[in-house]
Amino acid sequence: MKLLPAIKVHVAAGAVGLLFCQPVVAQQTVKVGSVLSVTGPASFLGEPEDKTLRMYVDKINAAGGVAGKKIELIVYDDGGDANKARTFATRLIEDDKVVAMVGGSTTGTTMAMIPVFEEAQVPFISLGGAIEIVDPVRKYVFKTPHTDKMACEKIFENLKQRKLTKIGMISGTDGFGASMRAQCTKAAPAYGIEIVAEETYGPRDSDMTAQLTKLKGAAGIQAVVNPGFGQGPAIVTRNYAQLGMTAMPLYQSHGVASKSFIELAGASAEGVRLPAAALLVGDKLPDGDPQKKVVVEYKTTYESTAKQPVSTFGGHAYDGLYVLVDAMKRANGTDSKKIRDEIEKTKGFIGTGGIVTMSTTDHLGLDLSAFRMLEIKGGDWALVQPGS
Amino acid sequence: MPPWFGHRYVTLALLAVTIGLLPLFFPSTYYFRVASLVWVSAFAAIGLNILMGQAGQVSLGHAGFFGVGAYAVAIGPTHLGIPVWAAVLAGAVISAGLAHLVGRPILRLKGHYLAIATLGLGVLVALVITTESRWTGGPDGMSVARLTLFGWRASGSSTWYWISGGLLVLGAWIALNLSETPTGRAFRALHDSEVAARVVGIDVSRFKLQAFVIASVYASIAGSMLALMNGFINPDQAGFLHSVELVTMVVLGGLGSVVGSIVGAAVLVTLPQLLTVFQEYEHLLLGLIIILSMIFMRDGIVPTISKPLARRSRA
Amino acid sequence: MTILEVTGIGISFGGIKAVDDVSFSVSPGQILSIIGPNGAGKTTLFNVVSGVYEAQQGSVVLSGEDVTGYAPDRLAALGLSRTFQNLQIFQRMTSVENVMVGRHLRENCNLFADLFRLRSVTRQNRATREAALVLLDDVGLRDSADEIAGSLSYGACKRLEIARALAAEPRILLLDEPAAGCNAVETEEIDGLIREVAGKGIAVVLVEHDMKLVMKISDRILVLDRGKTLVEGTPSEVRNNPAVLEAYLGKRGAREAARA
Amino acid sequence: MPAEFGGVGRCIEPARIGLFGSVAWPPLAAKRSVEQRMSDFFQFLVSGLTVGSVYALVALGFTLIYNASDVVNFAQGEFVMLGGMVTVFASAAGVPLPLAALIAICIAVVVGLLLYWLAIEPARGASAVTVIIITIGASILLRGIAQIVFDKQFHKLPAFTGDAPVDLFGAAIQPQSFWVLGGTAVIVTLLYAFLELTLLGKAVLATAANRLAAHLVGINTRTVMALAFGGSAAIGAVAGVLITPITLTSYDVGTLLALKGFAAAMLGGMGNPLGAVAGGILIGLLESFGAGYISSTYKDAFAFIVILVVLVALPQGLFGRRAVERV
Repeated sequence: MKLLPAIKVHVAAGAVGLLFCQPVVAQQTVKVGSVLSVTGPASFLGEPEDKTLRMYVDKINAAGGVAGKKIELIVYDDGGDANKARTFATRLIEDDKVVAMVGGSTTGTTMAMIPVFEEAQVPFISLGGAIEIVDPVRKYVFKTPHTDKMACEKIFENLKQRKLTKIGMISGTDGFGASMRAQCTKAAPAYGIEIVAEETYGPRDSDMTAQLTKLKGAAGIQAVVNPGFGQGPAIVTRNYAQLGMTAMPLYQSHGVASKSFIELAGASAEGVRLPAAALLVGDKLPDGDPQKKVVVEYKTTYESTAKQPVSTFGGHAYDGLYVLVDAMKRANGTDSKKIRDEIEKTKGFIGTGGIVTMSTTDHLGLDLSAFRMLEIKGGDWALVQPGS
Repeated sequence: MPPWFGHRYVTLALLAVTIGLLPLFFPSTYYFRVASLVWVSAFAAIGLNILMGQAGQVSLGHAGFFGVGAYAVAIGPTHLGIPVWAAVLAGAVISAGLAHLVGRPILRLKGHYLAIATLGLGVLVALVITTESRWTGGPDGMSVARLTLFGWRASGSSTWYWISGGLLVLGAWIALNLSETPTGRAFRALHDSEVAARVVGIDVSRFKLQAFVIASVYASIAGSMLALMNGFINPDQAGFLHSVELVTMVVLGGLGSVVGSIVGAAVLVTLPQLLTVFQEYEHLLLGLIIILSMIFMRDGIVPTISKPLARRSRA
Repeated sequence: MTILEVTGIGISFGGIKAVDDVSFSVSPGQILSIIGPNGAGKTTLFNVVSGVYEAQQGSVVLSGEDVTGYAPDRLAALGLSRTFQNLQIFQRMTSVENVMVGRHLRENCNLFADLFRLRSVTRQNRATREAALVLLDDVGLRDSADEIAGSLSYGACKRLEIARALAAEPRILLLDEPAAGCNAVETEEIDGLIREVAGKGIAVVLVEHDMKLVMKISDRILVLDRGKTLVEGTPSEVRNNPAVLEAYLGKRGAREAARA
Repeated sequence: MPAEFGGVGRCIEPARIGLFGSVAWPPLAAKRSVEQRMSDFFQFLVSGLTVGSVYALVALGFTLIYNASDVVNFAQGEFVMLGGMVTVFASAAGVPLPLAALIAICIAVVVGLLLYWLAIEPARGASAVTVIIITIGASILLRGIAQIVFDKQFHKLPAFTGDAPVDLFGAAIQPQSFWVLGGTAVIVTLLYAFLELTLLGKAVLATAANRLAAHLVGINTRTVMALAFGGSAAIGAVAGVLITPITLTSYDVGTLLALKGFAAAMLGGMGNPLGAVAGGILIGLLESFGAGYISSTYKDAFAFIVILVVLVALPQGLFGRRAVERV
């Protein structure tokens, strides 16, 4: 019997050595965790988020950290697999003992991780898109990206202004596409929009001419909306032009809000509209715009450090990190519960995604004004003047 | 007493002891989580190994049954209000039914043709799960009600460690039982020579079907367990890549070896946890490890290691 | 009374008639040998009779029941058992397990009993194993009972197949070159074994190249050539048939036959 | 096919997505003129042929390797990825497109040979499933390397001859589609000529028919296998170069292509090059006509349902050799 504890300690040490190649934790650090889809089908989300978090945590630490402590950032890559994400979430809570988490690239991984953080009572600022993350409100779960519901509303608002009521919808069958499709179908009636025809495409499909041909033939369609992210929308846009449908306005979603979409879709992207954060048009914002300073600063930092065009996805990570850091400052400590309360009190925070004011009933804190309706002109983003 | 009698219970005892003592070495409940994942995957792998290792029939669509089980416990309580334990059974029954229905025609196929047919089956199941979002929550998945038995609510990593661990012992016991019985011998016989098996009176298609159904039930139950453990499920678990992962577990651990399936599962579940510290080199290393271990342990980890031991014991 | 009646069997592959209008019959306890040069269609005939191939013409009648086109396992259930010319043993199983599989039809095989390895199953296992060991003893493989069959010598595998075939307690036994690859002693043993089997009232159909053996133990002999029946008769008739002697046994074979 | 839809009542009700609600019924094509339906048909046809050609090329790669070595190479899709990605990055580095493509093909061939020498050859004699797992490991490895050497973004290539769509019976066709179709035709013809007319080709066929016999008559089967891996790597890479201007590419496009290519090869009958091509085209057409006339949501289902049905009817695939078991 006296033997057992000895073995235990011994082997446990071995196990630790084996499983933990993490650096020895210095005193006076506060651990912030993150689980991102740095690889896999959603890597175009996870990669910029990963880069952003790392570069800004370094910045913050260089400036002396938060509340007198340096931030130790722990990032795990779930490869887009919800089950893996769930395990890494447990690892962050149980092993790394993080005080808070900024991450969850997709709605799928986020939903899988929520129970872990709710049970552990650790604040979790998600970077996932769907509204179901914060509706119903969960005590410890927040998010920074605009919801797909808002995207639909922003698009419909613009359609209404253009007196277009009958639309066709072509959505990806991935999480993002399916979720936004559902939201749009729900929101449409309120704006007097009628979805005349619907098509879908798989996340990896390489040719959507068949679906678009059907939409082309559908009776009385005045515009087409494409909820989707990844390379799908780029191909849709190319095929759209190929089939000579450009007379009908094409609306993309905030899921393609990065320069690479314009590059991929090329000339076909001309005239495509989409709702997106101010970040994409930072330099075009009027100087009076409160967001201008923040977004220009982030854009330059990101593009100079990461050597790739800025995307709103990385911006969400930036917002999440700073919402958390501000909350930590106000909480002036590293107690998860206190931090959570302070995050909920976030007021007038100016991020790349908009001006965030959270409440007990709103764990997102953005309204439609956070979205700008953009149009692609001459291979670049342009603000659409309201009412046009 | 016949010689094999001993082996079976020695193996089981070792397994039980391992499961029982392992927690002593866990620094945190995170290890319970990882271990539970191993047990659940191992459970599915053991079932698949009955089909692949004993009966010699490949299935590249087994995650489909895994998904059926998982979504049974997700949909049953949520949409139909049936108790969770009943949903687990329902999932198993549905999987068995599906396997029986589809197995009859496709198990006539041989080798790669069977592989693609089962693969197709898996893809179809995954596609339905992804698409019928009104029931399944679509690609983002849906949350799963907690398992409650007589008012007791199963939650927390350690609880699930014991549930999945106990289940694994049961699954291993049945698999070990099988191999030395008329049914098990029939499986192994048709694996070695179908024509000879038929000539000694074995109804080959019937036994292939039995193996397929057994394996599907194992997968289904494993799926249910994972869904309940996570309190959440999404279509990835029913997808092609998960099917490939299961097959890899079986082959890596060793075809026909129950212990092998457990080892294979342990390797494939823990590797990503270990390799994650290597950042973007993770996948490179994973691929490399799989290739090398299959080249140098072509019969699988456990058979390759145990063979010399066995020889020594015989001498 | 005959137990196996084969009439007008014909099958062809890619236009070539492998077996063409062949008929024969055997009665319990009788030993019928089928001989002929390589490619005469002996094995193909076996494959048709045992249901491995489906006959294109003709019929197979087993103790009064027309079993033409039956699957091998159904034929086995009706008491027909066989061995293979090029081995079909269960490589990864032990010798004794091979023979135990042979008892498949004699065991009751209930999936659920097996899954939980009920007492009845263990008891039956023990019984089957004993029976199998006896058969292994008969073919002289008792010592290698627990060796992996894949590691046995060719001759041993041949005898293992016979043991497996006998394990099913057949009423007709088809042996495809049982003595191939066996030394004189082993051949003697097989000779004795076959007589013993026939003595139990089992009908034996034998394909064999060892003329000495054939002439010694056969009640009747069927000579095939290019898929067609050439002669059928008692050993002495066949032995004294010059055509057969010259053409199909060759001079050496003839001498052997004469001496036998 | 569209004719049946004619005369069906008008359709304004929104299409629902789902197993039973998945079809916009009555179909959207209902009120369309014959001309429109013809043009739709050609649109679907060309789209199906284009995508199908790529599946066909991947399936051809599977077949070539399978014939020479009995190996089912699940890393086949990665060759396509290499073809696309290397071309993208080479041309981004200022290399003219044709040269970039050539470099890509050469690199793919080298990778193919390395795959054979370092991973397949050492495992000679291992069971088929063991080797399959090795190739799966190889595809994970190649993807892992690609995401480091290249990046995880999507990339495009300029179409060889402009983007201005060509009008074919009212259908708007990307010029690149003709490149894909033509390229596939050329590759198939070249492969056929190689196998039938050259001594080396005959050696490949002989090895496919019976490796031992081929070895005994003095064919160096190892060379043949290496040739097969190099060859199918080249075919895959060409496919990648041809299709990238249409479909875009990224480090992980391989997985799905391998899946579809494998399905195509099996549908056509494993080991039969023409079967592989037929299977690939067929799956491409099934997907596009399925999406066009029935339901885009379940279009991937049609391909696999057809595969299941075909295999149940013809266990050796459409053009597979029927083998009599010799016992």
